Amino acid sequence: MNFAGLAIALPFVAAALLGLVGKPRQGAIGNAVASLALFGLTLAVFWGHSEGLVAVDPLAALFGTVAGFVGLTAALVNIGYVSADAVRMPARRWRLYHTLFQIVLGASLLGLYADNIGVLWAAMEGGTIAMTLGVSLYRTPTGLEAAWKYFILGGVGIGLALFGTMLVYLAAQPALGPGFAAMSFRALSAHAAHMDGALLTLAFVFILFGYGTKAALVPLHGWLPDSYAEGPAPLTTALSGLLINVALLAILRFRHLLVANQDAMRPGPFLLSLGLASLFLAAFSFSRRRDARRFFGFSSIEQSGISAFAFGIGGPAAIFGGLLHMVLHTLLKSGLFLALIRAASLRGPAAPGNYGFSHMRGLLQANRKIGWLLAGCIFALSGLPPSGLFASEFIIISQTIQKNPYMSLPLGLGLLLCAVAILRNIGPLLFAQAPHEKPKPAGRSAWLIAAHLALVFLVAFAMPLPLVHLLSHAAEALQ
Amino acid sequence: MSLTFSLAHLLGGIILLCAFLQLSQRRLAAMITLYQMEALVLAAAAFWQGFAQHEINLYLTGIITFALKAVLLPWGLREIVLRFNMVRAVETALPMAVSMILGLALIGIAVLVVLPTTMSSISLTREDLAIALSVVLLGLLLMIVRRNALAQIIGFLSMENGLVLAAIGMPGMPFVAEFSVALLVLLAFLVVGVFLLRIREHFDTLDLSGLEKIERRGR
Amino acid sequence: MGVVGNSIGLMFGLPGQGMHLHLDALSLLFGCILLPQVVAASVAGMRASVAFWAFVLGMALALLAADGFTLIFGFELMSAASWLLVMQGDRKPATLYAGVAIFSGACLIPALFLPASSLAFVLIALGAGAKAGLAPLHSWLPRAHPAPPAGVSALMSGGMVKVALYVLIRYAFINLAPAQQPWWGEALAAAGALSVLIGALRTVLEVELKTALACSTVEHVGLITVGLGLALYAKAIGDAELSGVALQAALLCAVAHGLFKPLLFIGAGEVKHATGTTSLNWLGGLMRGMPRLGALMLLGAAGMAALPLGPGFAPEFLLFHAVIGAAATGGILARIGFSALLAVLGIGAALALGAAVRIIGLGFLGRPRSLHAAAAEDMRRGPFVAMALLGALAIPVALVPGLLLDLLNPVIMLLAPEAQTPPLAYAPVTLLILAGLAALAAGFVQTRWGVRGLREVPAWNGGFGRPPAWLPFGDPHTQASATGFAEPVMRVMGKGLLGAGMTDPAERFLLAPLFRIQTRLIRLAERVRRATIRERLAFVFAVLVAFLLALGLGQGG
Amino acid sequence: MLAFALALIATALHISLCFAGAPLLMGLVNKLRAWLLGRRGPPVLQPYRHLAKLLRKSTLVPDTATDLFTLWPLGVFLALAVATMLIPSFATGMLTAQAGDYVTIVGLFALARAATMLGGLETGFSFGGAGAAREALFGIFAEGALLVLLLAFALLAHDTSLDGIATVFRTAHIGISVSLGFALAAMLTVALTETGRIPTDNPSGHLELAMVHEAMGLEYSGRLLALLEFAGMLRLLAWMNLIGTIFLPFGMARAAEILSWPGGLALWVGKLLVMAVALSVFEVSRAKMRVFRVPEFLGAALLLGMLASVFLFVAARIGA
Repeated sequence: MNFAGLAIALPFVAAALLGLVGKPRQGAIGNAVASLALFGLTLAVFWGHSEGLVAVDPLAALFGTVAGFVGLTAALVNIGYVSADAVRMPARRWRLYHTLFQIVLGASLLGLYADNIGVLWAAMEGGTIAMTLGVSLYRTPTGLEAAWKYFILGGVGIGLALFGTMLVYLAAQPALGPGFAAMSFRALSAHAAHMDGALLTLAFVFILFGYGTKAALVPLHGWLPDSYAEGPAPLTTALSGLLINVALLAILRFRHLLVANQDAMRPGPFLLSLGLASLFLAAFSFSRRRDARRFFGFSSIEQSGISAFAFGIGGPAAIFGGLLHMVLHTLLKSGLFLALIRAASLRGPAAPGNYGFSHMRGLLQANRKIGWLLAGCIFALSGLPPSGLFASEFIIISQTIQKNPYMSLPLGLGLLLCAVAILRNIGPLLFAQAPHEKPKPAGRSAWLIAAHLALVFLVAFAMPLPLVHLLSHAAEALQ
Repeated sequence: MSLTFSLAHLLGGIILLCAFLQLSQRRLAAMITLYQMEALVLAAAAFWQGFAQHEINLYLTGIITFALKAVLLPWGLREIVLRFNMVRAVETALPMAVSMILGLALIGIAVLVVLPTTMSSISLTREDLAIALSVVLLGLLLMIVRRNALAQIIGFLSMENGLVLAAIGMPGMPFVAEFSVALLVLLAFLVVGVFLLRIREHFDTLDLSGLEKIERRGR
Repeated sequence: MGVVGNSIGLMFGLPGQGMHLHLDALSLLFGCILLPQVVAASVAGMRASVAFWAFVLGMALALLAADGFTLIFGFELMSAASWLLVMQGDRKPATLYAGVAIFSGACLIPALFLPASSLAFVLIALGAGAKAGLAPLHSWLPRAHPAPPAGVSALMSGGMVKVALYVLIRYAFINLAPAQQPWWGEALAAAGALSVLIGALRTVLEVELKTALACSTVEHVGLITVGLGLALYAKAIGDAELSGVALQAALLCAVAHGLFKPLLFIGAGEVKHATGTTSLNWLGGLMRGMPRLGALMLLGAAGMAALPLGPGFAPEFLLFHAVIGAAATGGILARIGFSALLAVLGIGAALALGAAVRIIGLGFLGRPRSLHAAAAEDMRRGPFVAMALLGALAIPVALVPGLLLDLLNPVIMLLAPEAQTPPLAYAPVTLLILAGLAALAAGFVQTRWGVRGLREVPAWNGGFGRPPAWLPFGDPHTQASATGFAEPVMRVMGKGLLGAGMTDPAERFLLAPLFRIQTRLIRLAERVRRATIRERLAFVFAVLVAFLLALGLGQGG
Repeated sequence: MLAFALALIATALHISLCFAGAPLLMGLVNKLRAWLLGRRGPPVLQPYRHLAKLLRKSTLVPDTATDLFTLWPLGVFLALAVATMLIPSFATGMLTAQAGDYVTIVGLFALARAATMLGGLETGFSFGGAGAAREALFGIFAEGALLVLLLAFALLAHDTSLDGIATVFRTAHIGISVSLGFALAAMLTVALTETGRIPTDNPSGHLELAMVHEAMGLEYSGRLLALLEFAGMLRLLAWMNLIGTIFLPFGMARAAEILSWPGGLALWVGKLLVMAVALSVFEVSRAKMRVFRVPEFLGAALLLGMLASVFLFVAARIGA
C-alpha cells in the first residue's frame, strides 16, 4: 500500500479540519490524535510501497518516522501548552496555529518522501510560509520582526533553490532528456555520471545556498535564532528542526550527484567551509545568549554545521556519522525543547520571553525531575558520553582524520568551544539560588522527555542491526 | 540560428536591461515601471516559448505572469507608494555608480560561470542561462543596495522574474506553471506583509526599532 | 558479547562495531591502583551518588579499552561525570574543567587514528597531560580538584590523573613504540620537572588544605612523568638498565601516590566536616580532638613529603637514581639538562617536605586558631575505615618496596621488553632495625640514668599579653599562620616564579591570552548577530558570489 | 664467615665510637672556638655532663602542645642515629654499607629536619613557627645542592652508596680535579647550614628572633632536650664523617682486614680533629648573615654543585 501518500495527505486533511472548527483545547487534542495517526503511518511506510512523485527509500522512511515521533511528542506537550495559554490569543488564531502545525508536519514529510526535486522544492516553500505565519502568530513586535527576517531570507533561499533545481534539470538533459525523469532523484542518481558536470556544479552551488538557508548554515543562518525564539514554542521551536533535516537530506542527495559525476567539481570544500563557519559562529555566539530558545537555535546551527561538515568529508563512514548525527540531534532537540517548555511553564506562562536562563535558574528547587531532565538534555547536546551524540561525533572526527587530517583541527576546536559554552549553562540552571518557591508537579511530560533521552542513548550505543544496515546502506548509496 | 532562439534572446536581453536599469533608479515609481516592463516582456517570452515548444503550460504561465505581475502587482505597489507617501527618492546604501559597476561585474561573473557549460542538444543556449542568472543576481544586488523596504521587494520580484525566465526556457520542464504560482504566493505574502507591517522606510529601522529594549530583556 | 583474539567484544557501543575490552598487565596494575581508592571513596560517603559510579565506570572502561572508541568513551565519561561532581561542589572552576576535559578528548581522538609518529605522540602528551595536570596545562587542577566532596577529590587526584597517565604510558610505550624518538622522553621529563617545581612551590604557598593537596598532585604527576620521560628516553637510546629503573620509579610512584593522596583528601574532607573549613589559617591543634585522623594524616604527609620509611620515599629514591643514570648518557646539553633536573627534583622534594610539615604542623599541632578547630570531634566511621584501608595498604609500600617492584616486573617487561631491573638499594627494614637499636640504647640510657614523668606547664608565650576571655586557646595571632609560614619561601622563590600576585604562570601566559582572544571573537560574533536584514542578505550574497567566482575560475582555468 | 664477623665487629665499633664520641667532638669544637676567641672555654667533657644533667631534670610539656610533643625529639634522634650508623667512619665494607646509599642519607637528614620543624610548630607560639619556616626555606636549597653533588660523585665513582664512593675515591686515581673542589665548597656550605653553625645560624645564640635551630627546640626540657642535644651532636659528627668519607677517604681501613683498623682509626680521629679546627677557625672569622641572605648562600652551593658536574662533563669530553 502507498502509506507514504497517506502519510503526506493526512496532515493536510487534518490541517483543513483543524482550521475550520474547534476550541483551542479541542484543537490541541485533535492535533495530537492526528499526529498519533501520522506517527503510525510513518512507521507503516517501512512496509509500504510507493512510486511516482513520492517514492520512499528506507532513509527517507527513517527520517519520516523520526519526524512523526517528534511531531507526536510535540503535539502531546502541546495539549498542556494550549490549555495553559488559551487566553493569550483568540480561538480563531489557535485554529490557524494547529493548521500550521499540521502543515509543517505535512511539508516535512512531503519533502522527505518526495522523489521529485520539484515536489521537494514545493514542500520547502510551503514549510517556509507556514513557519513564517507561525513565528508571527503572537503579533508582538519582536515576533513580526523575526517573521519578516524569516520571510526575506527564506524567500531568497527558496528562489535560489528553485534556480538550482532548474539547473539540475538542465544538467540532466544529456542523460535523461525532457520530462519527469530528469527531476526524479532515483533517475538522477542512476544517471549522474552522464550529466553535464559543469552545469551540475553550478546547480549544486545554488542548491547549497537555497537549501543551506533552510538548514541554517552560516552565513545563511540569519533567520533561525530569532524565529526559534518567537511564536508558540511547540511549533516554531520543537517542530522547526524537521525542516532542517529535510534541507540537509536534500543537500546530501544533490551532493551525491556531484560525487558520482566525473566532470563536476568536488562538493567537499563548499560543505566543509559552510560547516566550519556554522560551528565557529555558533561557538562564539553562545556565550552572550540569555534566552534559552535563541541559545538552542544557535545550537541547531552548530549541529547542522557538523552534519554538513560530515557530508563534506564524504565516504560511507562519514556520511553514516552525519546521518546518525542528524537522527540523534533531532530526537535530542525535540526532548530538549519539550523539557524547556515544561521548565518555563513551571515559572509562569510558557510564552516567548519567559525562556531566559535567568528566568529558569535554580530549576531543581521548582522540580527536581524536570530540572535533571533538562540538564540531561543540555548535557547530551555537548556530545560528552554517555550522550549519544558522542558516537556520531566520534565517527565524524575519526573519519576526518583519515580523510583530511588537517580539517580535524578546526573541527575539534569548534566542538570544544561549543561543548564548553553549552555546559556552562547547566550549573546555574540547576544549582543557582532561586526565589523561594514550592516544588511543582512534573506532569506526564517528564516521561516523554526521558523517553527522548533514552532513545538517543539506545540509538547511538545499542543500535539495532536492521537500523545499522539501513543507515550504512543509505550512506554507501549516497557516499 | 533560428528565429526561435533569436527572439528568445531578444526578449531575454530586454529583461536583463530592465533589471539593470532598475539599479540606476532612485525613485520607486520608476523602478515599478521598469518592473512592469520586465513582467510584460517576460509574459511575451513565456508565450513565445509556449509557441515554440508547443506547451500549454507555458501559455498558462504567460497568462499568470501578465495578469498578476504586469498588472496586479505594479498596481498594488503603486498603491503602497501613494498611501505611505514614498514618492521621493530612496536612500541608497552604495553610491549609484558603484552599484552599477557591481551590476556589470555580476553579469560578468554570470557569463564566466555559465561559459564552461556545454549545451549542445538543448534548446536553451548558454546565453539564455547567463541572462537568467544575471537577472537573478541583479535582483539580489538591488535588495542589498537599497535601504527602502519596497525597493527591496522590487529587487526580490525582479529576481523571481529571472527564475521564471530560466524556467520557461527549460525544455519540457514539468511544473513550470506550478512553480510560478508558488512563487507568486510568496510574492503576495511579501506585498501583503508590507501592508500589514506598515514598513515605511527601512528594513534597517524595522530591525533597530526597540532593539535596545529587546537587548535588555535578554536574547 | 563475543571474544575476538584476546579481547572481549560488547554489543554495546559504536553502531555496528560495539566495544572491545581487554586486560593486560598494565591495565591490571592501574586497576589495582584504582580499586582501593574506589572502595575508600565509596566507604567515605559517595556510595549513593550516581555520578560517582559513572565516574568509576568511565575510568574502568578507559583502563580496559581495547579500541579507540572505548578508550575515549571511558575517558570522556570519566571527565563528564567528574565535571558534574565538581559543579555540585563549586560552579566556578567547572567550566574551565570541562574545557580542559574536552580539550584532552579533542587531542586524544586524532592521536588514536594517526599512524605512529611524533605528531601522534605530541597529541597524546597534550591530551593526557592536560587531563593529568601536567605543566603547563595544570592550572585547572588546583581549582577543580578541591571542589567536589572529599571522596571524589580523592578519586580525582589519586585515580583520574592515573588514568590519564595510563593512556600516556600505553600509547607512548606500546602503540607508538615503532616511531619513538629520544626527544619524546626529554620533552616529557622537562614538562614533568616544570610540574614538580610549580606544583611543589604552590603546595607550600596555598592556604587551603585541599588546594594545597591538589597542587601536590601536580607535583607528583610531574614526578611520575619525569620517570616516564626518562624511561622513554632510555628506551629510545637503548639503555636497558636506565629504562628499567625509571619505569620502576614512575610506576611505584603511581602506586604510592594512589594510596597516600586519597588518604589525605579524605582526611581533608573530615577536617572540613569537623570544623567547617579547610583553611590552614583557621585550623590548628586538631590532634587533640581528632587523634585517629591526625595519625593517619601523618602517614599520608610522610608519603607526600617522600620521607624515608614513608610510602613516598622508594619511588623518589629510584627516580633520583634514574636521573643520575640518565646524566651519564647523551650529549653535553642533555647532561646539563639532567643535572638541572636533579636539582629541580631535590628542590621539589624539599618543598614537598616543607608543605607536608606545614599541613601537619599548622593543622594538627599547636594551638587551635578558631573555635571550630578547638571544638572538632573525632572523625566519622566511614571515612575512618576508608583512610585506615588506604593507610594499611600504604604500609607495605613503605616497608617492603622491593617486593612490590618484583610485582611490577611484568608491566615493565610489557612496556620495555629489554629493560633490566637492578635490586633496590633502599632497605627500609634495615633502617627500621637500626632505628630500633638506637631506640633501645636511648631507652636503656633513660631507664638507667634518667628520671621519668612529664609535667604540663604553661609555655612561654613570647611576651604577648594575656589573650581575651573569649579565646580559651589563646590568641591565634601569636602563633605562626599558614601565610606566615610560607612567607620566607614566597619571598625567596615565589615572587620570582609566580610573580607578585602569586598567580600561576600558566594562567597568566596561557589562559589569560586565550580568554582575551575568545572575548574578541565573541564580540565579533555579536556584531554579526546584530546585523540588519540587509546586511545579512549582503553576507549571503557575498558568499554566493565568492563561490560562483571560485567555480568560474576553477572551471575556466 | 670470618669476614662477616669482622664486619660485624667493625660496625659495632663504628657505631659505639660514634655514639660515645659525638659529645666529645662537640666539646672539642666549643673549646677550640673559645680558645680562638681568647677565652678559656668549657671543659672538653662538658657536653657529657650537660647531657647527664638534663637526663635527671624533670621534663616539662607546654599545655598548648599535643600528645605528639614527645615524639619529635625521638624522631630527630632516631633519624640522625640511623644516618650516623650508615655513614662510614674509619672503615669501608661494614655491614651497613649496603643500606648506606647517599640518597637514603639525604632522606634521613630530611626526616630529622621534618621532625625538628614539627617540634617547633608543636608549641603553638611564634618562635617555633618562625624557626620552622626558616628551616623549611633553607632545606629547599640545601637538599637541591646535596642531590646535585651526588651526580658528580656518582659519575666519578659509578656508585651511589657512600661506601662505594669512598672505596673508589680511596683506591682509584681521581686526582685533585676542579669539580671535586667545587663539590667540596658546596658540601661545606650545606654542612654549615644543616648543622646550624655560623654564618647561617648561631649554635650558642640566644636572641630568639635570629635563631633557627635553637628556636625550634625552645620549649623542650629534661630528657627530651637531652635527646635533641645529643641528636645535634650526632649531626655534627655525621656531617664530618660524610665529608671525611667522600673528600678525605685516604687511609680508611677495610672492615675485612683487622690489621688495617688501627691505622684507619687513628687517621679518622686525625681527620675529625682537622675538621674541628677548620670549623672553629671558620666560625670565629665570619659573622652571622641575615636570614634572607642564607638562601643566596645556599643557592651558590647549588650552582657550585651543578658546576661540578658540568666540569666533569667538559673534562671528560663527554658527549661533545
